[in-house]
Amino acid sequence: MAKKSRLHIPRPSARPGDKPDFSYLNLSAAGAVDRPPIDSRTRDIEYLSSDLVRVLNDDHTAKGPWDPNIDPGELQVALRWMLLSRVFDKRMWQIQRQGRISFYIEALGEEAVSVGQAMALRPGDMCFPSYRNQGLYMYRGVKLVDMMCQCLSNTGDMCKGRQLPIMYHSNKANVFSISGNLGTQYPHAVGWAMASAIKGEDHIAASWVGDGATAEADFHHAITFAAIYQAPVILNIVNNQWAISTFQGFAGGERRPFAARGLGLGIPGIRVDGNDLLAIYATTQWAADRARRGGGPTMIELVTYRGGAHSTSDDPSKYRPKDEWAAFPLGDPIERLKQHLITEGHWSDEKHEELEEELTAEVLAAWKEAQQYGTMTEGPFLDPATMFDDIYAETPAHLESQRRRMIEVEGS
Amino acid sequence: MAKKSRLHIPRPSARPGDKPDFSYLNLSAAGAVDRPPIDSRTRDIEYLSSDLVRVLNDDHTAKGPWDPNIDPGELQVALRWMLLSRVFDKRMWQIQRQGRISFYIEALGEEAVSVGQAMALRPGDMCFPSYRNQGLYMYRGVKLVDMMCQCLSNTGDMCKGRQLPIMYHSNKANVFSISGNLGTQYPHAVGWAMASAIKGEDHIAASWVGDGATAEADFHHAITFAAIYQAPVILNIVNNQWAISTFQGFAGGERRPFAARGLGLGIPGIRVDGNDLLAIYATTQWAADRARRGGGPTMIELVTYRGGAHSTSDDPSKYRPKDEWAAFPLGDPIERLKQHLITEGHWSDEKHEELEEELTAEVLAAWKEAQQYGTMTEGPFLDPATMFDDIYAETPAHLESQRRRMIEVEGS
Amino acid sequence: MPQMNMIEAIRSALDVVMDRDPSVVILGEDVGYFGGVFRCTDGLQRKYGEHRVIDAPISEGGIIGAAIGMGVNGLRPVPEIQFADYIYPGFDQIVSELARLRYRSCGDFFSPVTIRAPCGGGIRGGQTHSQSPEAIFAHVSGIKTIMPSNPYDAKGLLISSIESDDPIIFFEPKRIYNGPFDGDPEKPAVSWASHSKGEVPEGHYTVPIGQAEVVQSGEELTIVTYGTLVHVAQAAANAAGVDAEVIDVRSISPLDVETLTTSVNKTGRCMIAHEATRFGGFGAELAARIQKDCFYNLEAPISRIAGWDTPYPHAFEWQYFPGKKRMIAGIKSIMEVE
Amino acid sequence: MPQMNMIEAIRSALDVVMDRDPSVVILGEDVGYFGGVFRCTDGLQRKYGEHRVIDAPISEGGIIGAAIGMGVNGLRPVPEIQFADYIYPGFDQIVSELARLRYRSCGDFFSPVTIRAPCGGGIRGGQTHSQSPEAIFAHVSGIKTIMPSNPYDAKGLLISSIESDDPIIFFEPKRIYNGPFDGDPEKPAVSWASHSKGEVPEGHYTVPIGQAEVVQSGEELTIVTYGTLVHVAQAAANAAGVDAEVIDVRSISPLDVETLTTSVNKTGRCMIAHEATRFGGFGAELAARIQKDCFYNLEAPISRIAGWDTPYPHAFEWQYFPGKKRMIAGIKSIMEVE
Ligand SMILES: Cc1ncc(C[n+]2csc(CCOP(=O)(O)OP(=O)(O)O)c2C)c(N)n1
Ligand SMILES: Cc1ncc(C[n+]2csc(CCOP(=O)(O)OP(=O)(O)O)c2C)c(N)n1
Ligand SMILES: [Mg+2]
Ligand SMILES: [Mg+2]
Repeated sequence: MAKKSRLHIPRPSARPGDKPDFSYLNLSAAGAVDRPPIDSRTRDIEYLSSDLVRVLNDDHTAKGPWDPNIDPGELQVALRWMLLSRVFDKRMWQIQRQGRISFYIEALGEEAVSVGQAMALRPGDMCFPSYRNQGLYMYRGVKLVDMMCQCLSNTGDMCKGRQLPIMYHSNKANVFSISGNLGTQYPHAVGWAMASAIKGEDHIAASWVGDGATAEADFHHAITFAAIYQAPVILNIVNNQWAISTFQGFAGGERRPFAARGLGLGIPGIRVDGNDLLAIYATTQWAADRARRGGGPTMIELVTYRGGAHSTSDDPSKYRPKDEWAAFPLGDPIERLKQHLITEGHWSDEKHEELEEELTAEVLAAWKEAQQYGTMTEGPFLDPATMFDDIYAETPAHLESQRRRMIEVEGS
Repeated sequence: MAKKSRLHIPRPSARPGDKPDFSYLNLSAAGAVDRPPIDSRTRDIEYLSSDLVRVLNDDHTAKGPWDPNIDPGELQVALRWMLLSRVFDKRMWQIQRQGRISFYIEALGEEAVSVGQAMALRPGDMCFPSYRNQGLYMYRGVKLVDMMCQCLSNTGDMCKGRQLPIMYHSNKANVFSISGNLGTQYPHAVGWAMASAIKGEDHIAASWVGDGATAEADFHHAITFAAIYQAPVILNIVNNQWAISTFQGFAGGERRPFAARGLGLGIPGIRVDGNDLLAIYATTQWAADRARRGGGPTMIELVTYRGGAHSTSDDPSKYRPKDEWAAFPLGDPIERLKQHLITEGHWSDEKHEELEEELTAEVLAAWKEAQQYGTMTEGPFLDPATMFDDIYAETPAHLESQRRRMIEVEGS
Repeated sequence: MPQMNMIEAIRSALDVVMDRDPSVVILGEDVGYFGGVFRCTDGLQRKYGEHRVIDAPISEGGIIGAAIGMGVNGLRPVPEIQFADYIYPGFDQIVSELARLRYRSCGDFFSPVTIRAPCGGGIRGGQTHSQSPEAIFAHVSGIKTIMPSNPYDAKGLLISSIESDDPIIFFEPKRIYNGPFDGDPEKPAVSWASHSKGEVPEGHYTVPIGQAEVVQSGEELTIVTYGTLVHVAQAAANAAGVDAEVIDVRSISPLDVETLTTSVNKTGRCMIAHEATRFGGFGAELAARIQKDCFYNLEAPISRIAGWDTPYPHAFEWQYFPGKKRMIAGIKSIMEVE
Repeated sequence: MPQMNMIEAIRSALDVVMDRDPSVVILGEDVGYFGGVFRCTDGLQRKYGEHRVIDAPISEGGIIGAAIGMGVNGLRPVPEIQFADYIYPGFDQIVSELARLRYRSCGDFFSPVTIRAPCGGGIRGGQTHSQSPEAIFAHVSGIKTIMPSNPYDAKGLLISSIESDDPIIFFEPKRIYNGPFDGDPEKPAVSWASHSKGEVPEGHYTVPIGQAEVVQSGEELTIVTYGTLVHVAQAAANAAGVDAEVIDVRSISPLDVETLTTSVNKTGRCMIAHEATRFGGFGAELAARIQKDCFYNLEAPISRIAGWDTPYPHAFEWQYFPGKKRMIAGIKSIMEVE
């Protein structure tokens, strides 16, 4: 074969041993990006997909037209949820490392996404999350102990042992069931939103996929349907720079931001600082308003960084610099909100420490409670015979007979 | 259910009985659109995806920077191929109506697409066509009689009776095998182009899909891979306004031209008058040059009109005005090239009539010849036992035994 | 009772259900203004509006994915896939989502989607307009797969499917849309008026999912089949002069094992027939199950008559199609076994 | 001869073929710099460069679609699908394109793609990291489907597959990547060093496609199986004290019918075992075929031991998995038949 070639292979800016380099990220200053009216034409607001909407400034003040002017009390609540998500993750990660649950995925560094967006939605709006949106479930009222029981596959498991840890669901909280297959939830959200419009209701849908998952077919299906029917839906892309070992350039992020993916169909895109709770809240609210008033879909790219490993099965030191997160120019979402509140005089390091202790205790208490419903090694145990339930609305004869046979042979 | 609703339902501008209305088409004047250098950055040439590149003016002269200055002799050749495609289609349509072939698809009104683009490519470049690109096969040397034999499923059929009429293929001519499944050829073209780049070769690939087929997953797969690896490929969208009964708005064409679909991935798009052979040639050449020099993929939307029914199984009078084609502002590609040549003094009505007669005779002769290889009712007939060939490189035992059984029972 | 062909019966089912239940919506390619390439939805958009009979982009994955979301939001979507051969781009949504949603969320979420798709050959459709992929769906737990063989069942089963809270793949054998077919393409077409199941009530009724039907009883041989071949099998048994019991499976999954095994235990012989390729086809499941449950009564090996293990070739569809000749040969050879 | 586990054997196969043939390229999610989530391609990008071991976007349909185009342009692509459960988004490209290209163009075009995908459960992967979808692919004419059960076969069959001009789906039972497994999850893991087929030549060799292997000969019962269950079946037969002939199918399609029927005609009893759900599973094809060809020698109905007709539940994978207990019970009940 000839040597000559023009196949372009995307490369991350740094590999293990290299100095982290985020110069590829196009950053705007806090407050620098205009906030257009929600009835703007897509073509007039393309800048929103290439600039970066930021509110929290380096000096920790809130700046510019996107400042949502949230009440400090509410911001403390937001901080609480973010911290809870992190404390929860930390504990569950340890628990997995101790072999007490089989698998875990943390949202380290991305907590502002779920919390900020959940805050901007109404309870009747429906969320179609990815596996890194635990904050959504928490914010919307799913109890920690219930989430832990799910991870334990114990008698309190909402999934009755059928799903990998973290594959939560809650109809009551209007957060959908998480799938193992990437991106499949995106068209569901659009269909749900279409149904809402068909029924003449006021609810909107929101969905989340990772940068990597945008390459899946369902991403295309979703944006196509959303654009055609002008479905009231917010399509979020959580660009945390990595998809397991693969840099976001391999999802096509090299040439144009992910926020621009819907432009060709007339869907406006907003690129937002994914570690800036205020900016996230503000852009989500903008998109939600737009959807609710018949303006159709909006795509939001949340620029953030996957602070931890992909999952407990992953070792990122094999493919990226160990200190990459520390060098990420958008920092840590919790730290940033904390400093903002401190700067504004509504918070302090002491309060923060107290809160962390409180949440740690809350998580610990939940963990103690969860174990009462059983662990992987100690009872009470879920009845394996339930594995034949819920395949259909009513269990057909062949499954009943397999259930009997299972009980017979496995002696359950 | 409540009455209130915001589900947007696209509507064509006219239905049967209505006056045709193409005011939705954004037209540019011939010569009005700049021709940028091939190494332009995608963001600097976005206008190419919204304006309409046109060369042939209403006064039949060639205008502006995209005029490819093709030698009149070559243009006469192009005219010949377009006319041949139309004459061929007309005959085959009649033949189907007489029940002598089972099915047919014509390219009426879209002849400039295949011929203009084929002219701008090199023989070593590979084409991945849709089912409405018969002109590609013709231009690249596939004999009419071979195409007719394919439609007849006779002993001369390149497909040995396996495929519906019009599902041609030609490895020799570098035109791929046509699939029944819409859009599947798009990622093939990208993979082929990637292989060309991997091997360090100079060949590029081109593929064609309809406006309707852009909604398929493979469209997304193809543009994603093309953008990431900067594959040397031309991705054409033949926007003939209709997908069977469905207006292109249902493929998302209402808000932004199809040419813009790749912009979000950094793929430049060109919107071109699909009935203007000169503009088609020029834009294709531009894209081919760009690809060959390592500039990566280009998307071309060819704005045209499906002059006839979708296929012989379709009756368009049920869903669109009968006279819609006549009102199409970009006219008839053959008529326009003819008038251009006449205006420039290189052609005449008489010559045109002569040519048409000549081609009609050529097609008729081919039809006569084709029938010698058998018709649907008269021999020679293809041997049905061949249906067990080519499923694998070598026919495995179970298929050989089924072949024997088939011969036994069917008594072939 | 009115006469209907299968297209009319399907349209009538859709009409009846849409009329009763405002949550039923249709979406698919060309289904709205145009009424579908096979006219199954003709007139429904005019009657129920553009928000309930929705023209969709050419995107089977999107159609099914969006339908799932609609179902989760309280609608009962009935997507049409233009040809069964084009269901594959939606395969992941069917297998990984539609079939699994209730299970993985323990009933907290479910989506009552009924996917309609014309299947089967015999209309010179070539390999991409002729496939019968029921075996592939039969293997997927969490969905039910149906294939009616006549207008009466088509309407009754379609109503049952749409009203069911389970996701259903509803295959319509398009060769018999306009009339039953005895397997001989040379003979003039017959209309559904000639068939007792061409009589179809106007209003609401159901045919239960999960029940096979003995369409002809007999003592010497059981023929287990479904779709177009139900009619071919009856003609072949007649022509072969064999007193065959012909069973229309109707519900591929869940399967009515008892009706099948009762019959085979009685006759002692069993032939299975379907249009799809044999290898790994649904006939394999039927044979595997019947040999197990009827072993002591079987007087001959169970045989399968099916499409060859090739694609469905355009010009040789009648050589591919397991028609009367092949059926008769199969019947004879199974009856010859002592 | 060197010891290799299955991962090393697969990597060695890829290495050997890439070294001999510059047209072989690998593409897939995380396969390049990182070497694959199961490490099967570890080191290959360093050795053969970024143009031959290509990290791909998360787009199974795109990976397979692009691979087909590469194959048409003279390369031999070996795409990896990260888990067999994620092959469905590429299903249309496999069924409608890869499997059909040679046929529809009468050999004028073809694409020699080998799709590798880890399959099967037993690693606590839950329902979306545990599936065995071989039955679905077995039904598709035009592709071949392989599943090895040990390092030696894995390497030899993978080399055969990549060198073949036919498209191949190559399923790798990930439960036995690191060692054989007798079905008892409580017992300590065993390494391939303990198994004779853990000895794998460094260089080039092939194991032919389309040939089953008798891995243990016996007189009383034939157990037909493949993948992980080959080892479980041997352990179960041993534990049951039955002189069983255990056959590793290896090649799901094309199927080596003769090896199976010769054995069953000898033993008179047959048990089929696979991990996938039973209904419509590949065991159905095996049973249907064997009952036909061995009818007069069968002393008991053919039985199938398989995954239940449920998704693969995370916490109950060992209740789902057709392990030793169920196998032994199956063996006993088939041996009890007089
Ligand atoms: C259809 C499918 N293909 C592959 C996988 C395996 N997989 C799980 S997560 C993942 C990476 C996803 O990356 P991204 O979308 O960026 O989300 P993130 O993990 O960064 O939040 C991959 C490849 C899968 N789950 N589903
Ligand atoms: C996967 C798939 N879905 C549906 C069809 C049925 N079908 C054939 S052509 C067609 C319309 C295509 O329209 P467009 O892409 O605009 O091409 P045009 O016919 O206008 O050239 C449809 C829906 C198909 N062939 N393949
Ligand atoms: Mg990511
Ligand atoms: Mg079109």
